[in-house]
Amino acid sequence: ACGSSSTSTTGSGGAGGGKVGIDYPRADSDFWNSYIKYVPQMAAEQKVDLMPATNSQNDVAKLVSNVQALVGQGAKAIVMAPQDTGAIATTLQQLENKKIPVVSVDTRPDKGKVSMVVRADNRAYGTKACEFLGEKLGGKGKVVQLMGSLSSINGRDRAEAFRECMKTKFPGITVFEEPTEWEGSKAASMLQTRLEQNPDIKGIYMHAGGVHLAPTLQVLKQKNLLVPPGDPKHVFVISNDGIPEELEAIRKGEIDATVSQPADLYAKYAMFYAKASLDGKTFKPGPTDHDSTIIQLPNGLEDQLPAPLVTKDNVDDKNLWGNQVK
Amino acid sequence: MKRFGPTVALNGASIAIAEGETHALVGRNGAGKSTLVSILTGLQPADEGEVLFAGEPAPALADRDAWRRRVACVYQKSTIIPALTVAENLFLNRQTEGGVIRWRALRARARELLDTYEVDVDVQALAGDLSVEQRQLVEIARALSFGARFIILDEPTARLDGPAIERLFTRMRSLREQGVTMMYISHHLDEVYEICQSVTVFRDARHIVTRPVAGFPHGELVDAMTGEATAAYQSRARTPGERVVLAGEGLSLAGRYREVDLTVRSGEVVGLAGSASSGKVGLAETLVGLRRPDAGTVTVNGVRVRPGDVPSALRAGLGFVPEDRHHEGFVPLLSVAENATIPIAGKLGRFGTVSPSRQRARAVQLIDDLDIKTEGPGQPVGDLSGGNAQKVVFARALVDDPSALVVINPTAGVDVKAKQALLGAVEDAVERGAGAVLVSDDLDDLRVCDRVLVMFHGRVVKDVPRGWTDHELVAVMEGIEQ
Amino acid sequence: MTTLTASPSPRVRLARFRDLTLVPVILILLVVGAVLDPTFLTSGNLTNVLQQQAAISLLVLAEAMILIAGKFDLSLESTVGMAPAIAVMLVIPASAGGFGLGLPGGLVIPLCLLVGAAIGAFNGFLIIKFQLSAFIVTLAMLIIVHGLQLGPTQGKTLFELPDSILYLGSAVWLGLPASIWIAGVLFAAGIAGLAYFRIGRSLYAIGGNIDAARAAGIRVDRVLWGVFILGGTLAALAGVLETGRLGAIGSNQGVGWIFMVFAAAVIGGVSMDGGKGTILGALTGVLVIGLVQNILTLKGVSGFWQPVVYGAIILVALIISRIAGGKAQD
Amino acid sequence: MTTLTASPSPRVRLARFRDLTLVPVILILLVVGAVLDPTFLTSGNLTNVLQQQAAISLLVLAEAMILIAGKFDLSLESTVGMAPAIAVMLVIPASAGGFGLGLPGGLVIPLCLLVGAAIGAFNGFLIIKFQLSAFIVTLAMLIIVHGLQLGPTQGKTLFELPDSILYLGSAVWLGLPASIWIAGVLFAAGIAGLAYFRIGRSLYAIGGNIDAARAAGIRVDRVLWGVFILGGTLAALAGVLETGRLGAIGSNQGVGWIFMVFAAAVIGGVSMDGGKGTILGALTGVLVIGLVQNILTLKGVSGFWQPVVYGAIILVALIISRIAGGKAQD
Ligand SMILES: Nc1ncnc2c1ncn2[C@@H]1O[C@H](COP(=O)(O)OP(=O)(O)OP(=O)(O)O)[C@@H](O)[C@H]1O
Ligand SMILES: Nc1ncnc2c1ncn2[C@@H]1O[C@H](COP(=O)(O)OP(=O)(O)OP(=O)(O)O)[C@@H](O)[C@H]1O
Ligand SMILES: [Mg+2]
Ligand SMILES: [Mg+2]
Repeated sequence: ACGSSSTSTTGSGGAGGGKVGIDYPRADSDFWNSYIKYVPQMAAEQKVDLMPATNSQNDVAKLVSNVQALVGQGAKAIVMAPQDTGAIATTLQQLENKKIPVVSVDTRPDKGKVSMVVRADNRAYGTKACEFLGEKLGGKGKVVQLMGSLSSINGRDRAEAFRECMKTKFPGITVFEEPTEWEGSKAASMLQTRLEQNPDIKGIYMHAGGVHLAPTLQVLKQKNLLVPPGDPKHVFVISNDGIPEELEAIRKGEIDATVSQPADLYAKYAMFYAKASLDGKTFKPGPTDHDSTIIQLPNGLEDQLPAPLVTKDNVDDKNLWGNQVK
Repeated sequence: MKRFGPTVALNGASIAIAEGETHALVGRNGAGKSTLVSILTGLQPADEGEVLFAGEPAPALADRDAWRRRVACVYQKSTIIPALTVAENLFLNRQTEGGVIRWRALRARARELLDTYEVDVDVQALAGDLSVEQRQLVEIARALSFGARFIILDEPTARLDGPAIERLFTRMRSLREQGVTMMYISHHLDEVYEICQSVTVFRDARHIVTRPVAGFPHGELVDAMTGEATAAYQSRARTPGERVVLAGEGLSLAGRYREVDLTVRSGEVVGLAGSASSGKVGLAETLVGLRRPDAGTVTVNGVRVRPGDVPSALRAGLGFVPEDRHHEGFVPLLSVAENATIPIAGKLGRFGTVSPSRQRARAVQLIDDLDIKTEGPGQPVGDLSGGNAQKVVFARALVDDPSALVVINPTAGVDVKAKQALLGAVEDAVERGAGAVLVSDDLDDLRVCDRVLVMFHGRVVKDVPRGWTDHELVAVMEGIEQ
Repeated sequence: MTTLTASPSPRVRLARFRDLTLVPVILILLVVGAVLDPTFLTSGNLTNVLQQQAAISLLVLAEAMILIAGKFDLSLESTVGMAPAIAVMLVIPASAGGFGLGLPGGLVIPLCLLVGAAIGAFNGFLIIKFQLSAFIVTLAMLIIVHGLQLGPTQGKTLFELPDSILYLGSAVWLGLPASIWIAGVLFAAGIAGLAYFRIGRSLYAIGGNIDAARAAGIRVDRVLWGVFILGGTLAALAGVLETGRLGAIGSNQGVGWIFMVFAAAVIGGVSMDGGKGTILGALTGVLVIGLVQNILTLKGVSGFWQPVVYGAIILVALIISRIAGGKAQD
Repeated sequence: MTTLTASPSPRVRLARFRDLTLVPVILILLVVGAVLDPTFLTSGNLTNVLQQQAAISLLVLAEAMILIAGKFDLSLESTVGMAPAIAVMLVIPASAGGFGLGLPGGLVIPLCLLVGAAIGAFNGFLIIKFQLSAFIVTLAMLIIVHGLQLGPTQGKTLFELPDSILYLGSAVWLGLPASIWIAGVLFAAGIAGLAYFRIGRSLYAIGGNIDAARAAGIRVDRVLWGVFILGGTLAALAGVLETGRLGAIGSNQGVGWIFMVFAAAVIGGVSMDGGKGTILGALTGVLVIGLVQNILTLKGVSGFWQPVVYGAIILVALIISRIAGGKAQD
């Protein structure tokens, strides 16, 4: 259960009241688009007075000006997803001075007060993927890691965790890292080149199913490597995000697993904590009523939502967000 | 009638050219001659009035092919495309009747065409690598090659030297014998007398007179152009001083000129003459710092200037007029005042500022001195007529009261009266104590010189004192007589 | 008469090879690549390089023609994603993210090319009829066209594509990917068209001196408009090839390509000022860029330092082509 | 001789206001903004707009000068992130992600400006001494300079910054953010410098006709080099302001700005062909872009459709400035 006590903050517009401003980080990835679709739905369910959303298009400078505009228009709480976790510090400071609570979704700002961070642990994604591939490959062979943008914290967390886990737990596995900048075109070219150089690659970890899934399948198909798991030519593929297409690919046996990043829960608990902070509720570290744990950060709290590993066994689970859209 | 914004370029002007004649069109700079040419060749529509060819109305403006069958033209502004070869420029947009271009055949045709006009240019060379004269010859050859029965030549000789002009005239005579009609525009009135049968004079955008050339006295023609009684230019006599204001010693530049020495005293005008490729322009450009010599030194006012460095030459007291005003002469978008005062920008205000009022005042004075026709000192030079733009370049050369003046082809494309003004400006400066070097293909210009250095194949072959005849000088320039 | 003091022939002969100044760079890259990695010189790897460059090479072809004609088109990169996306949405059912018009799936490629041509026509309209700056018009169009993909797709990747649009980018003809054949044929057509046909030569005339071109009877506006339309169409075709290669249309397909396109064209000798350069030269530029990327991938250079190596190689190629070409660049 | 039917003054007087063709656009935007959202015309919001545009406006200032001189610099955008990042790494301890050189924190701004100047000097060196194409040199430098930030920082955000680099971007002087004052003063200096100073006027001469400028005794190479160095320095200063505003240096600070910089300069009347335009005009371009962004944000236009609206407004501004300016653009 959430430890809730009522120590109301001053100047936040009083209990139960106040508009919530929200900024979306980008509109060019499937995961975020699902999130964008869930937000108004969840806001309506929880009766949050949501302002028209802004979109910072993966540009922290835009995020800063968007937040200024939202505050100017009377937002009493802000939900954001700063993809650049450092450069938001000044803005958080200003918001704190104005006593405007901030919920940060998906990323954990390095500095500056946040009332709650809603995210799944991106390092855990990398570790889960590593463990999955390591076991399937029996601790030896070659794998490719299709990385996202190196300038994004989530991309870096996944990459580092994957790399470290491989080094410590499966030292027999060689890892090739491809900096794809979240671009399908680069991913296809790099994977194709790497398979040419090392035809014995047996595993692939994709950082983002939305951009990496189709190109990877296309390259594997071209190389005649798109075969069922039993076949010795099979290449094990684990994805990240859990969009419907990934689940479909798992059903068809084209890929083997994905780490489902819960877009619905992100939206739900973003709204929940925004409203809670307006209502003056506060929370304490510890397990929650929704299978997650709140941990203490130097600059706030973080609710670490569960990110399930999806394989052929649980792909039809109704609770997966990827099975709920359409 | 043709207007450009507030400027009326043609005002009820008309011209009728009889079949088979060579008809001259003369007038001062900006009289509207080139504007008429662009209307007659279908590049621009007239605001009012119409064009008739042999009594029939002209084709629609969009039908360029029909226009080109009726009239061919050497425009005043270059229509050469520098990045293409000579051969392709000659047959631009008619490389083939249709289908694939056969380059070898095209080159052969180009070679043949140039041979008939005795133009010694490699047809495979890029047109941009040609000298100004060669480019002009290519344009002429192209215009004549269309087989049109009517040909317009807008100042074709402004960039040609004596022998090339002679060859052009031979060609024009034989075309006329074949019944080709021509309209000929030039500021050299003696050429008009030599080649044309009748002449039309434009002034201030209006038609003034059309008369047969025979029995039209030279003086009256000039008066008709200028609208007032104009005396022929009289060069003035003077005694050169002792002070050497400009000297070149042992100058050599590979492929252009070799071992040239030259001294210019204060109060002296030294001419530089020579046929094409004699190296005279190259030498003059070295004196002003536009080129860096392989060997030798240049001294201005006793100061040895850094080779190939224009600013240091200007600082030492030099002023110059470059060969091609469009290339090195002026910045078209900037005003008359600004163009004229660039070299003295540092003296027009304190702490690196340029005071607009002082700049304007200086420019107004120069506009008066040189009689520049402009809307005012604020007008962009790009909007001026050719002769007036040339005067602005002169103004820039004179703005800092130079003690040494180098002018290269100063009167190319400039009308009679402007020519007098420009030569007068050179002489005025010399009378104020400057020394001048005057490079020209036009023998008339060289008459103001106290002595003429003749160059041949990159060497100074003779120092001819005042009092020469055309014949004598040409003989030296052609290398016939030493 | 003018006499030329030096014999002109060596100069002219050199000029003919000016298109090929990058050939030594390509040779160096081949040698370096072979030394660094044994896979590099295998036919499989080189085929991959060509296939990876096929789509972008069509943009380079288009941009080279537009640059030679003295204009500019930045919006090509957005067309690569937007034209196939819109075409696909016109044919797939609403449930798969389409408009639900129910047009037959076979129409998707013609529709896509049509969309590309329409974008080119609109660019040409603004630039030629309104006499607006080509750079800034096509910059605005770059943004708008990309928005016209984001808006209808709501930023989503289109996964359910008709087979017809996937075919060209993934088929193999006579042992080589179809996209290589297509790019090869189009480049051959471009090289021949710009070297041996009046319409192609008129691009040089227009880019070299537009007034002179007009005086010579070239229908300047019509030719320029045609080039913009052709450019848009080629970009749409590049989009088809890329879609087939990737198997889906992401919302940033083509985004960021235009810089590479310019880099390829310019190091290949096409002038930003118009009137200069050849399609063959542009092709060598594409190859240099493709080989550099391939070598960097094979060597697994750290993603953080890749841009530095990459940019430095472009600079070196530029310097080599400057020295070999002998002329100052604009 | 020219006969003047009309008095010449209207022409000249119009020319003087050609810099201000965007003023009607700005007025329309102010009215539209006020109608659409009550917050818009508040002094707080307008101050925000100015503060948000302060850093990018310095790039526009730099680019306008470079364009007027007839050159091009794309690499400015990478300098915005790289110069402060490197400067900061030189002073902070290794534990905070620095190089661990232990230089005093007060040096960070001078170091940053120095890095910017060095990048400009290197650009100038390649472009002027090697006579390479400015577009492509600075394109390569855009990539390299960004890589020189990614490499040392390993793509990480630097957030432990010395106070000195944060001050300018976050301080408030006399009720207005310091960055607005700084940008204002620099623009005033730029306007005066290009209108009333010899060195500024020489930029127009160089951009208008470089050979004529040389022949008139202007030290063209030196001036151009100076402009590139100044441009790099201004970009570094923009980086300082941006760093102060954001409180950290992200690995993509400045990335993607250059398109907006060109858009602002060109709709403000600066010609891509050199020799034309004013700093005041460029400033109006910045304001238009800032206001458009602000209105789109206030109205919460969907992120998917924003680019379309935005690009369309740039096009309209372009058309207005074309009609008001009266001349064909290049
Ligand atoms: N495109 C144009 N825009 C504005 N004014 C122009 C334009 N073309 C010509 N003019 C003006 O029209 C007038 C006539 O110019 P035109 O070129 O016909 O003179 P011209 O008789 O050929 O002179 P020149 O002997 O110098 O060649 C001049 O005042 C000139 O400034
Ligand atoms: N840019 C150039 N590059 C190479 N050679 C050149 C160049 N310009 C001129 N030349 C050659 O240099 C020689 C001397 O040229 P220069 O221009 O000095 O002669 P000139 O006496 O001025 O001739 P003209 O009277 O025809 O102008 C000629 O052979 C000419 O072809
Ligand atoms: Mg004329
Ligand atoms: Mg010459």
